[in-house]
Amino acid sequence: MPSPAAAPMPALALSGVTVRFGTFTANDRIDFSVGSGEVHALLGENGAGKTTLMRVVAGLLKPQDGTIAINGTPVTLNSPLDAAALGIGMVHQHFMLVPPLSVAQNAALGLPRVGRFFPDMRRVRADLAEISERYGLEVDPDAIVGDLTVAGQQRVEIVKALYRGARIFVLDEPTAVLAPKEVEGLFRVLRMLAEAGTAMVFISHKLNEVMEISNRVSVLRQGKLVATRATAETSGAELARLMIGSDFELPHVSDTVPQDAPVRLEARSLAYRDERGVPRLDGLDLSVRRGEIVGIAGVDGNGQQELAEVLTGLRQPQSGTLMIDGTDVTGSDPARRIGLGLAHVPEDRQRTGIVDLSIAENAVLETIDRPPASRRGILSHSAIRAFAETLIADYDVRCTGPRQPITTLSGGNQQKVILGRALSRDPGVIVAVQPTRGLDVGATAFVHRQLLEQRRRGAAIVLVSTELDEVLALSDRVLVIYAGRIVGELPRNQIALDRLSALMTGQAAA
Amino acid sequence: MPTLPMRARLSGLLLLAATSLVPMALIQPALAQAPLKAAIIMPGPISDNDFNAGGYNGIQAVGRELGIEVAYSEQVSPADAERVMRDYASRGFGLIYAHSFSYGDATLAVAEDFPDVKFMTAVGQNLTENVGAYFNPDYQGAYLTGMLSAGASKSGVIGWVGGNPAPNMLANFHAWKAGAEEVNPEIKVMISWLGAWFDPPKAKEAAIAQVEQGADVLSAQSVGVIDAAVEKNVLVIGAVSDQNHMGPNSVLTSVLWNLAPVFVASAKTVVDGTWESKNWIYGIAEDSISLADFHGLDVNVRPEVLAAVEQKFEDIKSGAFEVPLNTAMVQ
Amino acid sequence: MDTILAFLTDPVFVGFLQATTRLAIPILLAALGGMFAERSGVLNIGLEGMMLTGAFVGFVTAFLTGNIWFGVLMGTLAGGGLGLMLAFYTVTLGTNQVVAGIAFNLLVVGATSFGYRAVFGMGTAAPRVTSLETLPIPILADVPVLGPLLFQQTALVYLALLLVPLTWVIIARMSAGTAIVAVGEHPQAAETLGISVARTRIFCLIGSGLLAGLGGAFLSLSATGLFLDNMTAGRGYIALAILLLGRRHPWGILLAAALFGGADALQLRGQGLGIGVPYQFLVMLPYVLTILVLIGFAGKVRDPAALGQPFRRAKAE
Amino acid sequence: MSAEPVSTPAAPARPTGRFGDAGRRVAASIIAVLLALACGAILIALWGVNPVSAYGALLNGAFGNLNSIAETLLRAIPLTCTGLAVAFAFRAGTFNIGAEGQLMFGGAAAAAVGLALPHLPPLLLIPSMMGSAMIAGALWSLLPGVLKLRFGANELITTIMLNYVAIHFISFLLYGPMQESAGYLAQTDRLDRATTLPQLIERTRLHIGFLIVLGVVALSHFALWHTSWGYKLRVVGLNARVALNSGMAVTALTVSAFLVSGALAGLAGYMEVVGVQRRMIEGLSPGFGYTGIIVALLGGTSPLGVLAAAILFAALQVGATTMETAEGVPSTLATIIQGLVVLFVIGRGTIDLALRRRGSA
Repeated sequence: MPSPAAAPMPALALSGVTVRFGTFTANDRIDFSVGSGEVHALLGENGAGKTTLMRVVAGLLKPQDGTIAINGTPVTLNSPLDAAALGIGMVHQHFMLVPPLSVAQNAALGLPRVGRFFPDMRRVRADLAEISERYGLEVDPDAIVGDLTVAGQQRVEIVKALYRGARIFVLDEPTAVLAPKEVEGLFRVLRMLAEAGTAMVFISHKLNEVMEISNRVSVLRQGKLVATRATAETSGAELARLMIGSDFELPHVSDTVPQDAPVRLEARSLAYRDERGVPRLDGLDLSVRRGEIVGIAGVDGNGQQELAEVLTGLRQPQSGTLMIDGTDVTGSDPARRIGLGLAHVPEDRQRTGIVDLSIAENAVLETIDRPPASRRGILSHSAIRAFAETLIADYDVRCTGPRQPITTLSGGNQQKVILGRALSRDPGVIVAVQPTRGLDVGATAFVHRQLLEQRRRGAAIVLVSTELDEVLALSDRVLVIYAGRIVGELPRNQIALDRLSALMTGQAAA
Repeated sequence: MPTLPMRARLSGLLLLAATSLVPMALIQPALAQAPLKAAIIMPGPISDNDFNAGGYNGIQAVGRELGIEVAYSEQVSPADAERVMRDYASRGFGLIYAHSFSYGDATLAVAEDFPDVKFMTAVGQNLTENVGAYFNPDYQGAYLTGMLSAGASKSGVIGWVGGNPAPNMLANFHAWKAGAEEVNPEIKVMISWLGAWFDPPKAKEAAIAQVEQGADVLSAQSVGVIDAAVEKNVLVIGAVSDQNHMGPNSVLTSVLWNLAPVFVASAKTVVDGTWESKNWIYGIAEDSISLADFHGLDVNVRPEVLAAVEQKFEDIKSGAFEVPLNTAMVQ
Repeated sequence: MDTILAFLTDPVFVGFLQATTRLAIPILLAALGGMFAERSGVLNIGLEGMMLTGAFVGFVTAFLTGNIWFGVLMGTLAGGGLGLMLAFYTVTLGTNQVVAGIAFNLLVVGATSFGYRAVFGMGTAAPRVTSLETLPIPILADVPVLGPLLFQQTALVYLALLLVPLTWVIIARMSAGTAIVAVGEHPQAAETLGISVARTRIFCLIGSGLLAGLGGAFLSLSATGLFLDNMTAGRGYIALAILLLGRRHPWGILLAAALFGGADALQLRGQGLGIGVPYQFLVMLPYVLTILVLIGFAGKVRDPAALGQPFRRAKAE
Repeated sequence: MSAEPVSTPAAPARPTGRFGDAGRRVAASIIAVLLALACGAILIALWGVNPVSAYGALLNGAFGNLNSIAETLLRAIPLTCTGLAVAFAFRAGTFNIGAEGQLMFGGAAAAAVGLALPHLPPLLLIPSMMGSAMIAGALWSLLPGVLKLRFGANELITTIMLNYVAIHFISFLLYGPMQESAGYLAQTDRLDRATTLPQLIERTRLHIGFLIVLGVVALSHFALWHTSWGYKLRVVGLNARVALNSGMAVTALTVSAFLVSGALAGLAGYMEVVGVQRRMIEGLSPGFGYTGIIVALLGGTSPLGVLAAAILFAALQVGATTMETAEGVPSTLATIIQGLVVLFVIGRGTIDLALRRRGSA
């Protein structure tokens, strides 16, 4: 792969970096470099290997193969401290900031040079003020970090890294947490940093941002670096194609949903503001018919997670109504919705999908109060086991048996249990969020087949995913979510990638 | 663990009636003449310089004077009392002193199952063929020290600090108050409870509070009070043993308990085979209750009061005066 | 004006203020110790055991050497030693912090009782030492209210009171303090910035033990001059509540401890007055008051984010 | 591999629901007990007593004859109840350090009912006493539950503080309205024979309360592992978010755990009142509520394990008094051994740690 315009001595250079987890190769011989004053974007879908590569650079993960060089010198990164000492500054999505401390205290944390016992806070403050001013960063050194907005905290992360001598920045999806206006501010800062000679790795899956900020862009797909382009010489369409893969084909699904099929899930004017009062859903409408898959496409953080949680009852919207099969369920708890036939395939398996018990016990989480799992409150272990065995067989869960602790399974097999649990009760409405995140190709295909089978059976399915190919392959209709609103609807036979990209990135009206 | 260490003092109440009803126990010589072994169980630590120490000294005296094997168990909670006594009884101890009124029920239960073992209980509400009772009416002494306290008080306010309002505590307080009022009908008597048997720092604070509210003579019924008296430079009445060494300029006198006479006498009858179930009351008349030396601090007491106390002591001893027993709750 | 001054300098009121401080000090010290542990993310239920250790070792040392200040020192160090042991469990092994603390408390109750009998034998003569004497500070002692509260006390009280600003300086002004807060709030962040979470927490638990041990030594060497089995009587547990009430801040803890001590001093004086309330309700007063204030504050006090969670260091694989 | 903390949802010891662990846990517990006894042996030797004869006395006192076995089992009754109380709370992800106070309220309620309704036929009286004890314990435990759910007050702190309130309040009752008619001691009148539980073994104190407790253990085991309630309780304790996501009523389940926990502690109070004291007394519990925490942990927060741990601790406590009377070793040694048992159990990781160190060196 030619890498145009690369400086002769890149600030950071990776060559042949390979990371394997068991049989799965997360990073496959990656060559990547970034020069001083350059913004090099790393683009790819979730699971493409961006995070793994970032962790390598951060010193959190040691590659099995390949070398890392800084200013031409090969280095070994054993810990985040090594990375920091070599001038690598990380801006994580989840900030590494201590909320109750001030900006200055955060910046000076653990730094021997500000004073071993009594830190010279006056000097720290002065230095921070100077840095803030130089890069136009608007950071008050005395502010308590916890009181700042997310954007403000991100600026603190940048100032902190600069103060601690970072010359190479790795920004992990820095815009995912920002409002569009705030993104502009961030980009101004990044440009200033570039002018001052900082090297920057900009990790994102937002095409328009990448087009706007980067000098070069590298695309990762399934662990491989598929292309590196000078941003000026490429287009959003080309990058989208590279991300999704040229072998992408629309699946041939001949049947269509009859227009008179009954609506099973209907949401009207859903509005939800988070604890900070930021609108996350902004008058969202959605209806799904029997036997229909509606895909929600969108860039991460545009309200997908909130939508899923409002639909399943984990959050209550401030306004709007929600009906399942004609029954008003606005304000009701998850239990009632499950009773009405709603199934949820949650996004974050570990935190919201499984519990540290056996496979069998996880298989009946939602059906425990009903026969055959229990009768009049008494569990039937034989029925539970039988159910789990069927599930294991039907969903091809690779395990030693129903008694195996679920935490010892691979992610794909855990997902199969969750899927089996949700689908086996023949739900009328399915909310599937990122159902194939982190799964290998085989498991992904399996999940897709199952969803299509449910569609055939007559379920109404909401598929929320940031994986475009997944949405395109399965959906009868694709709704594009942007800033908490549905900004466009594309029937399956009219899906055009360019149009989709434009909608997703807020560049086009519906 | 914040448990309330349970200490209780003996009380011998409702005894006379019980004693007179009990028929003479059948005295049969023991079959195999194994030497007598005696044991005592106590609710608190023997190092309390107080109630439990008194019991410990008593059983040691039995061992010393009769030359028999003795044993003791300290810090026995009410939940454990019955088991520990059963343990002693089944291991051949022929005489067991249950040195807390919270052991009353337990004693009766064990005694029923071990008719050959003699039990001496500190609470004599029910005597049976093999359960007797002992009582040392320290309230007799408290009456005297109450007189002394009033006689020594310049402020006209005296204070009494105790753990929990157990009956012997109440008896002690009321007698002390009555004694004080005999000397000075106008006397003001303060009382404080700790809500715990052992909390020396708190006992000290309770005593200090009384001193600061005017009390200038204290009665120490809980560990820590004497320390307060020393610190605040007021007089204090000790209990159980001569506690003057804890405050040579403060401890006016102490109500001495000597359980040795009653323990030795009762044990002797068991050895002799003449033991009978009755209430053994050993008070001032039996030299079991007395007042410790003044160590020169009697100069603080008005001479006429000292003389009255001396007279009262003799009257109690001779039976001319009976100290009123009052265990009513005080608020 | 005169009447106000007369009241403020009335001996009963002055005594109440002095007693407030004396009753507050042991709890204050233990709570300050608990603050270091909790700020660094470790729940220290072992304060009770640390206090009891301090009371026991302090007393035994003072008795055997005849030097009360040496006793104070050894009691403090012994508390710190227990802190180190607790750190081994909760930090190095990552065991459940509550369970480890309770187990140590149980062990200490047994060990001090056993040790007392081992040192002094099975006798009835409870040994005593002469406890510290009140040492009024000239001029300052005569200031109304503040004088009796702060300046008519024993030297150990002054030391304890000095520890309040000292711990404040450590927590709020020193690098170590920010490191402790960082470890308790965001251990991963601290670790990436070169602060060892494990080492910080171990030091905090040792500090916790030192302070609680000093609090215990105060009980046996300043408040009284003796040791009795289980003489801390739950003050280490109360310190946990005081710590929460004081929002894990030195000045807040000082106020909360004063509130508790004040309530206790008040109820003892209320009993002396004979106000007709069953004494049990007076004895309850400090506890009920603490619960009520706690409810008022609950929700407003945010726990350190990592409190109670063992930390496993991120290592490059 | 990640920088995430090894976090479990709530603070309690992580109960696992796997039987595979049980064998290893039992083995580890036995090793821990042996190690603790070994440490105790050193102390006994330092005390100047032959550890073999001291432990002989301990063993004899705990299991030497029918009576000592009965005494051990009798002591295991309240420990099992409070151990179960703490275990249920653990399972639901909360701490109950308030079993001591709940026990006192249970005991007081049982005595009150027994004294108020002496003429009720035993078949009615016994269940109503037991029931009222459990209700009283449950109500007292509801207080920290409400404070936690309504005000977010940490139940660890409130249960500790409420223990003091309970103890002093019971003291008020026993010196006041509930005091025996003789008016002397801090205790109620003696309960009628009809109210107490029949003996299980002749000429010992072991009463059929032990069988009831065995039934409660079996019921607890059944409830925890064979009912949907127990299942949901475990899920809430392991991961409340998953529970919510799966449609479980998390708040109601948490409250139910508090109630069950308090009821079991109240049952311990009942057992002591009718089985041992035959009246309510001030010092009813020598710390059963606190020992229950340790018993629950040692028993792996599973009912059968709790029963085993309770019997072990009962044997230690009962045997220790014999050891004291027979060999002159202070019975506080039992407290030391109990503490050490727990520390060795939770210190299992030391071995892993040593192996890891060696491996990486």
